[in-house]
Amino acid sequence: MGFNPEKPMENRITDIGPPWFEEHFPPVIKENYGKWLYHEILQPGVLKHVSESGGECYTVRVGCARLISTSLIYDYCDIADKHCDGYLRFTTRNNVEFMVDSADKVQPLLDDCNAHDMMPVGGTGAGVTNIVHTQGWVHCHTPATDASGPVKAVMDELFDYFTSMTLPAQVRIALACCLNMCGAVHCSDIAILGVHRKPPLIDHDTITSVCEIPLAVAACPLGAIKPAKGTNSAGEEVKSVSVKEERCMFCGNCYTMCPSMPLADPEGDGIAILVGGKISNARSAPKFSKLVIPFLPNTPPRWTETVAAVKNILEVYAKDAKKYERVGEWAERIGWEKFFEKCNIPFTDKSIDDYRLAYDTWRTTTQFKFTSHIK
Amino acid sequence: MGFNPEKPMENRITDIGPPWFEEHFPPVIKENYGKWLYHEILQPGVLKHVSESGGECYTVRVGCARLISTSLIYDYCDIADKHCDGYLRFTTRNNVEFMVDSADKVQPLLDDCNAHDMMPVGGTGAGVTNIVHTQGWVHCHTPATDASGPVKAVMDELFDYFTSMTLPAQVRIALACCLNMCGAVHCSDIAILGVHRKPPLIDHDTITSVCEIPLAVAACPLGAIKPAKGTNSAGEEVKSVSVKEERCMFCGNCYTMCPSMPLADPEGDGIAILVGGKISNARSAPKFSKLVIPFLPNTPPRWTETVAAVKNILEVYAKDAKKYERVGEWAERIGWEKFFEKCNIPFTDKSIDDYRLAYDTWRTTTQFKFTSHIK
Amino acid sequence: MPKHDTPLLDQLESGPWPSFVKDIKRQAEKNEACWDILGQLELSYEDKITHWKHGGIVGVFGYGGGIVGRYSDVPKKFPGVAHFHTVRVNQVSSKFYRTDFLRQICDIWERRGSGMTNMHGSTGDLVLLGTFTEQLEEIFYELTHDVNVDLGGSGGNLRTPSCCLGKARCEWSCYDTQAACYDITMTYQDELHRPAFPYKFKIKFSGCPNDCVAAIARSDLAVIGNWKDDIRIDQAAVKSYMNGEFPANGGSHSGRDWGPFDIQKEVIALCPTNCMWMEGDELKIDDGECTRCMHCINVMPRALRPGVEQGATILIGAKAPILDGAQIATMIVPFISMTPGDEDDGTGGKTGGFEELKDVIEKCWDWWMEEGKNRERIGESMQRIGLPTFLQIMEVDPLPQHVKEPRSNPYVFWKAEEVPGGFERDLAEFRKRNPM
Amino acid sequence: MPKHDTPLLDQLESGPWPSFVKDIKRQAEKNEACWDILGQLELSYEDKITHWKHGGIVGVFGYGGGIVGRYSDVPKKFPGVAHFHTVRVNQVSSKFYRTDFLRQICDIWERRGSGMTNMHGSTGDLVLLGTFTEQLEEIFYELTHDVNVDLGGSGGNLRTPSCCLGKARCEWSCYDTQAACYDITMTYQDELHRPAFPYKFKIKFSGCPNDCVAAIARSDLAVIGNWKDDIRIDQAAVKSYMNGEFPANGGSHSGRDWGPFDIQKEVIALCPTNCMWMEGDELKIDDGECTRCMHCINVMPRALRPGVEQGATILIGAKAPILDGAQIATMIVPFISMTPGDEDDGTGGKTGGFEELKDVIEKCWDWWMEEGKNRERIGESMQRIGLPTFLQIMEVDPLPQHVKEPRSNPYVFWKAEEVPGGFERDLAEFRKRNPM
Ligand code: SRM
Ligand code: SRM
Ligand code: SRM
Ligand code: SRM
Ligand code: SF4
Ligand code: SF4
Ligand code: SF4
Ligand code: SF4
Ligand code: SF4
Ligand code: SF4
Ligand code: SF4
Ligand code: SF4
Repeated sequence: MGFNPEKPMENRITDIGPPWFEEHFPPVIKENYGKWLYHEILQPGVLKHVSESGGECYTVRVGCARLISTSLIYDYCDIADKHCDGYLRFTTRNNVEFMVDSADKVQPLLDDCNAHDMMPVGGTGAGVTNIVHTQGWVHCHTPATDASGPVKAVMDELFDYFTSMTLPAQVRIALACCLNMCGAVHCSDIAILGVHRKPPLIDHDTITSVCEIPLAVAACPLGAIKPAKGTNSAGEEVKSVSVKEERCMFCGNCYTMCPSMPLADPEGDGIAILVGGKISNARSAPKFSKLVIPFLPNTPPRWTETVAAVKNILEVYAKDAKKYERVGEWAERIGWEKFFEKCNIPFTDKSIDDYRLAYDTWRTTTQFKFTSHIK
Repeated sequence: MGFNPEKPMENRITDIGPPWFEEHFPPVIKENYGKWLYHEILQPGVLKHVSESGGECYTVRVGCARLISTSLIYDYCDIADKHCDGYLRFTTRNNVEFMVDSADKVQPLLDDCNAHDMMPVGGTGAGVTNIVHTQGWVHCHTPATDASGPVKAVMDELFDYFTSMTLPAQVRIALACCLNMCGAVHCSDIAILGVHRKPPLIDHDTITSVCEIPLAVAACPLGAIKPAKGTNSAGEEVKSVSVKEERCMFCGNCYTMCPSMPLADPEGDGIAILVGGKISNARSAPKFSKLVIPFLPNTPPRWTETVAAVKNILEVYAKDAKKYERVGEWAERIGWEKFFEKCNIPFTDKSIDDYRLAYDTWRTTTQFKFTSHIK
Repeated sequence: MPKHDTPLLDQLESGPWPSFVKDIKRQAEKNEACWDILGQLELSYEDKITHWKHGGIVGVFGYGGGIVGRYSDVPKKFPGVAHFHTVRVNQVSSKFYRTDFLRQICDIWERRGSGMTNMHGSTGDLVLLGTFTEQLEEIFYELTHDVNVDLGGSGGNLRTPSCCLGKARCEWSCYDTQAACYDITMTYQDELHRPAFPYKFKIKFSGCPNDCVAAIARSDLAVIGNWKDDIRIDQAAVKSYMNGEFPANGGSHSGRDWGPFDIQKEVIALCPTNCMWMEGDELKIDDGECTRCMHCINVMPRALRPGVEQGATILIGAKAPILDGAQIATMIVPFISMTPGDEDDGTGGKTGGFEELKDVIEKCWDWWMEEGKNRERIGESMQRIGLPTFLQIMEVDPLPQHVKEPRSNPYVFWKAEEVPGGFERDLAEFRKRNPM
Repeated sequence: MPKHDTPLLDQLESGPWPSFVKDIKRQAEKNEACWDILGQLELSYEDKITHWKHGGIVGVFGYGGGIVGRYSDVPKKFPGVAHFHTVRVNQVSSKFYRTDFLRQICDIWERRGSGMTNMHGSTGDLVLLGTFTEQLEEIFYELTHDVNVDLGGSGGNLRTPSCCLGKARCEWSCYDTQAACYDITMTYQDELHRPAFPYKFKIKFSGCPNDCVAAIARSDLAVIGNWKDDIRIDQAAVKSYMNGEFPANGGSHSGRDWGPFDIQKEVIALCPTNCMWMEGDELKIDDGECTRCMHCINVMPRALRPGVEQGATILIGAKAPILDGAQIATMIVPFISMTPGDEDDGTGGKTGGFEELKDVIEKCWDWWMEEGKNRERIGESMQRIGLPTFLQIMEVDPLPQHVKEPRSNPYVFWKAEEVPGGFERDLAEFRKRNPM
């Protein structure tokens, strides 16, 4: 007795929101809600939380590709049914967590996770956890790179850091496939960002019909777009726009507003690497990620250059930073000139801000370190 | 055989610049030039410099009002002739320095300085030295306050800090009588700044003749000035300008460009206090001064409110800061909320930046201290 | 068996990290469309460009959000993804799920969609990836009737709020993050489903300044747990840390030998405000100087705990860079109490609480809906009008805590009423005193 | 005897600090005009407003600067200051003076001016305050013929350069500040006297990063001494500091009991880069990490000295707030050598040195004179075009040292030639692959 297209409004239900969360709490969580005293990470991927009532919650965290099938979700559910009274959760970084209420239930749970080829246990503490990422070529219209592919490639390479806790601090990696930054890479220890490098094409054949010219013009933060006549492929003159190309910074906002102004291009598009962001307020205030590698090419399926760049930065950091020091805290302590030197990343003027608020990033002191950069 | 108005170009001398400095070096300076090994401040206002050749230079520094008469300069010269082989110098902060080449010459020199009622010895080390300042009502056309008067009033009150070295670090005070900041107060430990608070008057009687309207319009950084018709006192309509008053930030640039747009006003003008700037690169990078008291009235002849405000900040700092800590370094260590609390200065929205680059000064973290400000 | 050759994608089947390619292939056995997902993605891997068309306005009747339309630009090659719309399902707070609930959703999705999902979307929704227009109403009907779950947000409206674990499984949470997230979501269902805003508006709830849901970076309004009083110290436990009985930082660094725990080096010296010291073997904290950064608590969870006078700090304006550059949220309300309500909302949940928070949210919206420009995030509106004006609108007293430092430029905008005599001046008078 | 009552000003005669009022009154006995200075100033103290008219273009023939014109707006009341022009005399480097030189200037000034001066102006000139238009040529003639000194700068030209004490009486100077100041002043006499710039341009010379002439805050081009190699350490002297034989910081804190010298607390802990430590009783510095902030050297002048590979760092763009807000100078050239010349310049001085510096200055001016807008300081021009472009103009490689931190926004301006295939794209081709 489902949906009836004839009577779409018939006993229609709206505005019910999500279910009440308590119905989805495992018993151990419900019982000890608000009573937790402390936690301990027993081994990578395994957390123990102890409550004042003496209650214990053991959590097994498994990595997840985020782009997953219902079949895999059923597998998760099977494990949860078998070990966790039929409850599980997902983390804010898209890992899966299975919770049990006593120590002896942990090993059997781990065994089943390990028996499954898509349930790596880890992602806790001073390691690399899951990569927050986005849609890429799997679903979006504005990407400058894919999301799931690069993430898979990078995580394969960094896998040992997912299953261990050997770093100076947690390292949060994020990927966003365009400047819209759905992955919110703007505050990540290491950020992988899809970037366009060619100004929008203007499709005079369609622009008049599919775009509101004034909106397209208004879309450009730099006023690079002006209303202009254009000639379509039929040779007719049409109301269109022109783009002052040297003014374009490839933000893509015009395409978001006007489908006839695509930026994407196989050679133009690729990846930029930003580092040193953080979100927590621990020790230092939250920080933005900073652009250190302006461009790496898109090289599917394994994005070798990107993987190498991320790994290099991570490992130099791992060797050089102090305990508890996040990537950005490390870079600021040693000075950015030393960051570039130690990571052996060539410094280019692309890393020098020339947008709004730029002056605040210029160095206005004689304090600097002599590095290999200074000839 | 001087200047001949009939033949102004007759053996005219130009472009000779200043004299060669060596001719003005006292012998001890010339002999030990570049050979200095170290220095020591023997007592407030008395410096000893020792050179590798064993040569010694003893410097006695005396405070100076900067706005001084030739008569006083003659007095300086008399002392220099008597004690210093006829040489003296002025410091970058407008103090006078007498130099002798041996210890025994110091006391007689000091005696003569002390015997003179305009030659206070001091201004060295961790104290308050001379106040860099400007013209004010003595010579300038744009001031919002006087310079020499407030400086005299403040220095009278802080005199003990000029003749002693009891502060955590050197404290540099500067005064500028308008936002042009000829006193370069923008990087001072404590800055006294003359500020206007009323938009320019428009003198329709004179503007057409004495101003270039387009220049006046262009002068405004906020585009508050527009060309407009105005009616002069004779009732005639003239080419003039109009000012969008709510857009005005009282920078005075319009008056600089157009004499018919005066801002000065007895009630509107007064003094703002900024603190925490520094110039040296010692320890921390140079810093801008920050506006902590947006307005104090002009109260000639002794500017009581201003004097009290400066003294209060100085003494709270003196009590609370650590050795070597400049005012700005102290404020940043304790946090600005604590600065306002400890100095008992009411915080107003005037201290919140709303000009360019403002966002960079907003607090983007949960890290703050609870102070009396939070109800 | 495969409909298309995918030599490039096949290379992503190997390696230790879970392979979405393997996973999609497996699902393809149930959902034909998955072959076309792979086929079109392979084409993108060859072409190095997306093959999805721009936008596509689809949705369910009466809602302005919850569905993101998507069409292939090569539908003939890949008819299974000719339409590939996303359904955003409002996740359960903190993403706890009963398996039967998940199974129900999966059943629907295997019948009516591609069988592929995102668990979860970056905003927090349970994202069902890829279906046809004609399925949308059916899916919505089944979700609301059979699973009792609603759609999430998209477009110029309130986006699906989300929260950290909070008190459910964390010892540090200063308020009930799930309850707050739920209450706000339910209270503002209309704002969530029916776009009336200049642009998207996101709210995220973290229980403490560690901010595990990234609220400060990713939400227009961030509600972050905080406390007012003193950090609770268990001196006995401090000693246990010092003599190595308890692992530092909950064992998060156990993978490497960092040497024995050194409270001086690892805690006291790293305190950003230097407000900690040892007095004999007692750890002392000058709480008045503490900025509650969490570091010491993070390192010694068994010895230190947030104070008991708990609530939240509200920060506003975070966003990604489009257009004026990214913003981290600005601290606007230093502290509010966060009391859950206990009105039964009919659907089994409780609402009616968090008055102070709702008050802030509504002040903010009332103004922004009036004054915000089209596609202007509230953070951008704040920058446009300036923080002092925004504080007035929010009826918050200006505090030194609102800024990192006071302004360094002298450009104060005085108002006529603040200046004796106002702005009106008489030229004749002026010239009498100061002739030209 | 006084020409005017000055009850307000009279209150400034008391107090320990030298009183300019007392001083002016004394001078009035020689220069009548001084009574009118006091009279008009008293009126300003009553009215709380200046009584000087706007501007007034006066000068000496052939020069565009050096004189600042000034007229009273109440000349009838105070005829002695009806004209009150300033004469800016180019000070001697570091402001060392032979008394006979000063006396000569004073003689001229008592005869031809008010007898009042500023020793010195904020830019560094020896400022003669207040004379009449008809006196200007006379004064200029006598200054150049009898005293052999020239005028300083004003207006849109090179302003009178100035410098710190440097090697003349400071142990830390990394180059000859006086020689540099003199050479630049002489080399650019034309730029100094004949305005050809968009706006003023100031150059200041400090011998080390302590920056005693405030170059980094107050000059368009700041030349600040610096070194490349290791700080020189005299370990014996270090010990003497540690056991209290030598006063810390050259005795600058001797007025208060700060307790015995603690090298750990006062030096090592305050090193901004934490690159110092004690090895036994030896002080060690990891010079590669040192940013040459001067602190340790300042505190232990007898033990530590700048390295021997000395030169200067060039920073550009400092200015006061008008119009876009104040700027501290930006580091542009990390290190240049500073070699004085020894060409006799005819007037008894030496020029012809500092090649590298002149090269930088001229690159800067060539561009700014072309591209700088009217009344745009070079710092503002830099902000307008952006640092990367400015570095290209200056032919300086972009360095991480140029920034505090790399950009956080992703808005990179790529040039067509940097992108394979350039910006030209063919729509037909594009649509073949990605149909609309
Ligand atoms: C499960 C999760 C919350 C959730 O609702 O899902 C979570 C759970 C915990 N976090 Fe978190 N954090 C989670 C995302 C985050 C995020 C958000 C993000 O990464 O996008 C942050 C901010 C990241 C950043 O700063 O860039 C975050 C910053 C922290 C911190 C601060 C660490 C620091 O020094 O900056 C702590 C404290 C600590 O680890 O010492 C912390 C601590 C913890 C504790 C120990 C809290 C507790 O007592 O249980 C939890 C286990 C830690 C662990 O996994 O090692 N959590 N934590 C999230 C797990 C994500 C994952 O799958 O890996
Ligand atoms: C004479 C003078 C240079 C000149 O060419 O005239 C000078 C001379 C010395 N300065 Fe300076 N400084 C002079 C203006 C400055 C300025 C410029 C200014 O104030 O406008 C600064 C930058 C101020 C700022 O940072 O805001 C300045 C920042 C320093 C510092 C850095 C102190 C710090 O910790 O920030 C030192 C080092 C120290 O004092 O330990 C220093 C050190 C010195 C030494 C010790 C250098 C030496 O070895 O001889 C000299 C004596 C110090 C003293 O007077 O206590 N001098 N010094 C200037 C005296 C001005 C006056 O009459 O008081
Ligand atoms: C699905 C999702 C990415 C994902 O893979 O998870 C997503 C997908 C899109 N985002 Fe997003 N955003 C998603 C979370 C975010 C986040 C992260 C967050 O919410 O925490 C951000 C950064 C934080 C923020 O809001 O600023 C984000 C910032 C944007 C922006 C830039 C907005 C800005 O003001 O800077 C755009 C551009 C726009 O709105 O036109 C955008 C636009 C889009 C559009 C609608 C594309 C467009 O131009 O219209 C994407 C649809 C892709 C598709 O076809 O599925 N998306 N978007 C996320 C929503 C899933 C969910 O509901 O849970
Ligand atoms: C005389 C002097 C102040 C003093 O009492 O010492 C002075 C006096 C004037 N300055 Fe200045 N400036 C003087 C040093 C400065 C300094 C400090 C410095 O050079 O180190 C600054 C700040 C640094 C800088 O250059 O930015 C300074 C920044 C200004 C400005 C703002 C320029 C800007 O770009 O922000 C103006 C406004 C203008 O140029 O129109 C200005 C304008 C003026 C004018 C010409 C007034 C005007 O609007 O035209 C003043 C003439 C007053 C008079 O009647 O005597 N004066 N001026 C200083 C020059 C004496 C000398 O040659 O030694
Ligand atoms: S980051 Fe850009 S491309 Fe990626 S999902 Fe978001 S909007 Fe689409
Ligand atoms: S990409 Fe951005 S900058 Fe370039 S034209 Fe489009 S809107 Fe303007
Ligand atoms: S600060 Fe302003 S008022 Fe004072 S001298 Fe300079 S320009 Fe004149
Ligand atoms: S004072 Fe400044 S802001 Fe006001 S009108 Fe004049 S130029 Fe514009
Ligand atoms: S934000 Fe705080 S309360 Fe929430 S999960 Fe993280 S640590 Fe726990
Ligand atoms: S919470 Fe942070 S600031 Fe407060 S005492 Fe602990 S470490 Fe220090
Ligand atoms: S700047 Fe350096 S060299 Fe020059 S006087 Fe000051 S301390 Fe000495
Ligand atoms: S000069 Fe400064 S940075 Fe270098 S060692 Fe000394 S204190 Fe440290």
